[in-house]
Amino acid sequence: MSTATRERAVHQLEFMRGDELQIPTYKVVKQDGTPYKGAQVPDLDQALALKIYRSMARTRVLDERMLAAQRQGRLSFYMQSTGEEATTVGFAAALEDDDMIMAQYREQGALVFRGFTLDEFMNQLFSNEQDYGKGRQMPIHYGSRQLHYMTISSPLATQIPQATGYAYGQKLAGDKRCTVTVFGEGAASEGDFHAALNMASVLKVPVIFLCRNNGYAISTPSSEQFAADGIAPRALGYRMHAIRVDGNDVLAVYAAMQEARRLAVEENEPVLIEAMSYRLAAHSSSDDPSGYRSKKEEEKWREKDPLVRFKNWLLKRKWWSEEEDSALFERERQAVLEALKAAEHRPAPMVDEMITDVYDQPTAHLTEQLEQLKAHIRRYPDAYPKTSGRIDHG
Amino acid sequence: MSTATRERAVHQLEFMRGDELQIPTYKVVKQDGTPYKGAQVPDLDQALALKIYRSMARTRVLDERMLAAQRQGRLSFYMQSTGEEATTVGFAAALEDDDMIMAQYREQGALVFRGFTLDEFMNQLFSNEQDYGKGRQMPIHYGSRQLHYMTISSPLATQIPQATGYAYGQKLAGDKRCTVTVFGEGAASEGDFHAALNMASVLKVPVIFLCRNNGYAISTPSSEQFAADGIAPRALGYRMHAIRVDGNDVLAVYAAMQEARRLAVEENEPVLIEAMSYRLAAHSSSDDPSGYRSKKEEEKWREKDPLVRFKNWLLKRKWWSEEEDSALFERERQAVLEALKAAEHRPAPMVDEMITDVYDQPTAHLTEQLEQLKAHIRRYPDAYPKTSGRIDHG
Amino acid sequence: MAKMNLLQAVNNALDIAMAADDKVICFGEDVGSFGGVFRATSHLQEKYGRDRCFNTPLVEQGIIGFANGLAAQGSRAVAEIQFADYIFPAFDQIVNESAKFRYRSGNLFDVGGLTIRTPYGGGIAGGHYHSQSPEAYFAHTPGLKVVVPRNPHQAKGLLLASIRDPNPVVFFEPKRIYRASVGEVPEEDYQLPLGEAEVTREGSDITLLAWGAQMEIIEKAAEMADKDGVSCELIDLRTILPWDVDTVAASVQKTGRLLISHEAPLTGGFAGEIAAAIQERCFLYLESPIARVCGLDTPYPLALEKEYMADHLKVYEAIKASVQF
Amino acid sequence: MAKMNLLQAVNNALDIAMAADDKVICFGEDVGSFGGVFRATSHLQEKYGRDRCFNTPLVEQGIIGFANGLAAQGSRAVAEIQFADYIFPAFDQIVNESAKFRYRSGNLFDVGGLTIRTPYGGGIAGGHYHSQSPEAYFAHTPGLKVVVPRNPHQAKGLLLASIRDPNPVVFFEPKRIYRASVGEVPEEDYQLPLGEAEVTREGSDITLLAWGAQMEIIEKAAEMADKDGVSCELIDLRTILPWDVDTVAASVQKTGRLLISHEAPLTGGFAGEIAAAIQERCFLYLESPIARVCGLDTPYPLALEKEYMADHLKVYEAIKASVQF
Ligand SMILES: Cc1ncc(C[n+]2csc(CCOP(=O)(O)OP(=O)(O)O)c2C)c(N)n1
Ligand SMILES: Cc1ncc(C[n+]2csc(CCOP(=O)(O)OP(=O)(O)O)c2C)c(N)n1
Ligand SMILES: [Mg+2]
Ligand SMILES: [Mg+2]
Repeated sequence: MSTATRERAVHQLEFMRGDELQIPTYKVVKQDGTPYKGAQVPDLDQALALKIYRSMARTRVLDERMLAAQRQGRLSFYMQSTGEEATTVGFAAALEDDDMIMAQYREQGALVFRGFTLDEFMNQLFSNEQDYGKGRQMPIHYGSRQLHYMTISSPLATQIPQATGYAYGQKLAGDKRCTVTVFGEGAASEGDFHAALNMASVLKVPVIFLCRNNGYAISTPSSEQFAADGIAPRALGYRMHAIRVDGNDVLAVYAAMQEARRLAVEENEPVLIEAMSYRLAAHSSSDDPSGYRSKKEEEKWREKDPLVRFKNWLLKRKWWSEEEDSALFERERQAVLEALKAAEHRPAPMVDEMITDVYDQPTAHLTEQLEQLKAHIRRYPDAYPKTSGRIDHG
Repeated sequence: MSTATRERAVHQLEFMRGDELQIPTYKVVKQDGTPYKGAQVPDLDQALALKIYRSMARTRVLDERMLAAQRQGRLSFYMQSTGEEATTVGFAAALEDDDMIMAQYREQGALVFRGFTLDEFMNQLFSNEQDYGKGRQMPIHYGSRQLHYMTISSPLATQIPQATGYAYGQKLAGDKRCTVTVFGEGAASEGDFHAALNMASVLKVPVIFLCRNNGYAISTPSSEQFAADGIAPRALGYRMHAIRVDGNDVLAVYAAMQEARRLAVEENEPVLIEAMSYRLAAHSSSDDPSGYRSKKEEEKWREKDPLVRFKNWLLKRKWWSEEEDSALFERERQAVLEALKAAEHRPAPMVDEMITDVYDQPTAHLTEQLEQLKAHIRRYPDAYPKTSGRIDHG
Repeated sequence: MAKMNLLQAVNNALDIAMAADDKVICFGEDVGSFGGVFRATSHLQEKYGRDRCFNTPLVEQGIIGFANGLAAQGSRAVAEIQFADYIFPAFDQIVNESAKFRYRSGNLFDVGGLTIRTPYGGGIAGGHYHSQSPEAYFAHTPGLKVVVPRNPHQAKGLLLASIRDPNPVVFFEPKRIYRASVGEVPEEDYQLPLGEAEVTREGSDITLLAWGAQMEIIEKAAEMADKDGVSCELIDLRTILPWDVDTVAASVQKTGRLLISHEAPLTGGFAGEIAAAIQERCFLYLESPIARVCGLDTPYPLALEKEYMADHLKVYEAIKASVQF
Repeated sequence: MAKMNLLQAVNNALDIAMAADDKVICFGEDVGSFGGVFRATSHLQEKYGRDRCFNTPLVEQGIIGFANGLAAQGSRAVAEIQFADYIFPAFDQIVNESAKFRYRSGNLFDVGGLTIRTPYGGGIAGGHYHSQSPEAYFAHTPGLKVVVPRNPHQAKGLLLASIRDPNPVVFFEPKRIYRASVGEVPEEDYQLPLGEAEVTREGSDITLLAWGAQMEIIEKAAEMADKDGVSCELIDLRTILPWDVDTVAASVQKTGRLLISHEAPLTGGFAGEIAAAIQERCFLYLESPIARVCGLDTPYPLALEKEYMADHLKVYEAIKASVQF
């Protein structure tokens, strides 16, 4: 039999609550870019360090510009990741290119790092005919088969048990690859989280659970999300390796993910990483945080800007200069604007795409629905301007 | 803002897995009935002690007889709780009579303790017209409003978040009452478990989560259910009070539940209790455990019989004698058989009960369906012998 | 009377329900101090305290599990699911638990105090996961009531009735017209009956049946048809389960034709149930096949949403096809 | 050919699928060394190892979440849900994820390798929670295929086809006849087509349509009707989604009458969809209303199960009513 207990008996009634359990936060460099005393600094060369920084910068610029575009009405919706770029770029930098990423929605930094082009971003954001997702999901639901980045889906936490399954397949295939799934501290309340972590630890699966604890789920502060000291202590309930890192310290995130990856791939040990950060922007372009938190609180975190922190480190190492920095940001802004302009006028997908991919092949029934729809559009071309112009050719 | 962390920084990469975390098992008396050295023995008088023991005995007898009746084809289905009576009776004994119990299905001991009569058991088991549940659910799905025992439902774990909600209502009403929900270590894998515990700890609800860790979920050993040291460590992930008890030691269960109740009712602190035991019988009358575990393993646990253990304690205290014991078991056997005989010939519920309680009042549509059904039964009375005889009168 | 939009009417109904009965408790993701992402629960926490209006953790199955327990205890649990698209993690708690709670216990226990509010429907550039109309999934579940209001006046009266109804109710709010639908709403406490459809316009040639935001669509189509001399009778079903077959059948016996329109995909949608029941009741009265104008049988798309939707033009064409059959 | 019961046919199909393709992986509650509570996965762990056939923790949403990920990775994930009544915790993973995976990604990713096997249906004294027939809940979900076999031969061929079909399939197994239904089954590997109904008996007066265990019931009723001189055409729908409207319509155009029978409650059941679609296609051919003989609109009862079920006598009476209309 198998009750897991290595039994130790006591005869006094004593409840425990884990208060003695203190999970510390791993940090490498201070905001001014100097390493903490005695800190274990990960080993990364200048090329990689700059690739990381440039990815963080591009993510920042992309977020700023696209929110502005949304405000101008050029875009229906957008979600910024401002403040969390160290987490989203840092974790991706520690992976092999073909490790699978199954993210939530605020992880554009990882995609940037992997080389998703600005055009690719824009095509998705504008739901045009070049969007890989064929204009079917809201902006920010990116995906790339080539970059091993699973297409984002809105229902929260569903990707977490999927990551366990995906990684199980990788293990069976002997790929020596892992799956990383990213989610918010809010999403970690879903039942799927529990299912995923428990299954991963029982089945010994090379999966890494990266929780972005950014303090809020829309308006709900984490104090109303859970009573414990964050998400990391939950791992112990599954006997899973866990670590908490400073999510604004890209070097800490990178180092933790590197070691987590080793545990996952070499030892089939799933790992939970909790990255502590802050959602500096609104939840999305539909949200206004002034209704639920103070400017002061935001300011406190703005001072912990992860880009500044990493730049300071780079500057100290003389791997980067303020001049290069200004030039980089200027270049990125230009590049984003150009890509935006090009994408926003590309036409929408053809009406025929309405029924593809429901199944591997359109069923007879769907083909019939499409034909009826086309006939209808031909009858009222003005009512369906996106498709009527290209319905009989193209 | 509110990331729950009382931040402590470290600068060396270190993963934790909770291996250092050892949750001991609280035990009061040994199998021979003598208390462990220095053990904290709960304070209970002879009357209560005997009520507990008699309830355990009745539960044992009921289980034995009803399985036999099932084997004789008198009953469609049965589930024994053999081996776990100390847990199911012990927890109930520590509660107020009007604390709410929301159990899984193997907790008949608690019902016996609260005074559910043998007739009441039998009426449910035989789905007759006196079954409170009107013959709608399978045998063992008991419920009693009077005894504050929520009607059992088969889908596992659904009652766990319901208990959180029920207890929230009690707290708001100022009842000074709590809700106890009981579930297996298998059911604790469900998403509803996670939802329930997290919500309870955030909302500060007077609910007690009692997990019966009996080693198996049907054929699945707990080693394939979770990788951790049982269920108790999960509580720490919610910052919830937890204790592990020897589920075969009724005094340990009683003492733990008493203190848990105090925490819940007086401090609005939810508590998780993990009771370690063993499912000595098959999962249900439909199951045969020889396909997945050894007789030897069963034997080892048979020696830890909770009834014997508690009887030994009672004997040592001179509160009980072997003669009284034999007489008790003999009386219980008779009583069970009499109740069984009386119940099995009671008629099934009237056909009219088919449509009551779908809503508070039958809808016109349901009334129409019932009338059609009655007309049909009148046409083919022989095909529906349970109801045809009483369809036009009674 | 006061001018309110649909959201304000919902908020007003909740306010009145909470003021009138201490046992009414509202909760869900972001419904606390923030007042919900659509602000349907604005100011309720302020007025009634954190105990009676609060944020839950982000877990729909927990929200409804909790709500079931709270209702079983005797409270009137009003749970919000942020979008109807996110109700599915709670499907087990709704379909296996809420719906069967009373029946399985022989009326010892019930969750009649439960109301689940959730914004549904498309037309807001929401794509797959902010556009679904899942009423049919619930309408196959005896024990539940399923209600959809079409405007502010209806929303207030039906929501108050739902909260007080002694049965669990899933209350779908048409989010596309949350702000767009504005109308006169009595300020006092009132209820509109559950289980009763309403004939919103009389006509003689064809019956058009819909619910929620889709009512606007069939009204527009009816106006177009009117210009062709086709007289449409309009019915708002209002309660999807248990539904008012008598009102619909009486209308179809008069007009001889029926068109049903809903946002959800055609196949397996609730229009199928209605068509099946009405062809049985009105077989000899029907002059043309019962028509269904619904969403396509695909997930809800984004860029081609306009093409996907059962709009007034599609309804209008189907009216013509029906009367010309 | 070999004589097999339906369970053995399922087991045999899984065995063949696993032998033929390393990527086929079977898992679920108790499916490992024990071989499942019905023993449908007997000996598979022995033969193919613990990696390819294993117990999961007790969490349906996790099982299907895991299965979705495994299928996305390229494996053929064959997940068992112990009873169809317990599929609802996985409803979100199935309806929001499996069904929409390919569409939402523009075919970058898909879970076509997913098959969910689950025993469904009543008549086994199972009460509410071991008797449900939830196919209609899934049939309202574009992107899924829903399959139900009626006997061992069908079970093997349809299950092999489902496992290999490049789309997610929910495969409902009629547990009432798991052992009772015995027949000749080819020993070799074969597949039966998805999406095609089968006319199992030709007739001229009325078409009877069902699926799964209900086929037996309508056959029995057809025999009774035969003695009255009523010639019934029988159709096994086999695939509920996407369903074969052409075969059904052709039959109804011939017979002029249609009766549909399923175990699930009437309201919102899939018979409604079929009736709606067929009255549209066959309006001018129908000589009587399309009849539905289904479960009552209540949760599934225990003691009065016999009264509840859509049995052969109820079907027979409905046949008479239809031909005498
Ligand atoms: C199942 C589900 N429920 C609700 C939502 C609506 N929703 C979208 S994002 C969000 C908050 C998520 O917070 P968190 O997981 O902490 O991520 P963050 O936004 O902070 O990055 C909510 C409630 C959803 N998308 N899916
Ligand atoms: C949601 C759900 N899934 C599956 C089942 C089938 N089932 C009934 S009991 C059981 C095992 C439960 O094990 P555990 O929780 O450990 O309780 P025990 O039987 O050991 O008392 C299973 C899988 C169910 N009833 N409900
Ligand atoms: Mg967050
Ligand atoms: Mg167990």
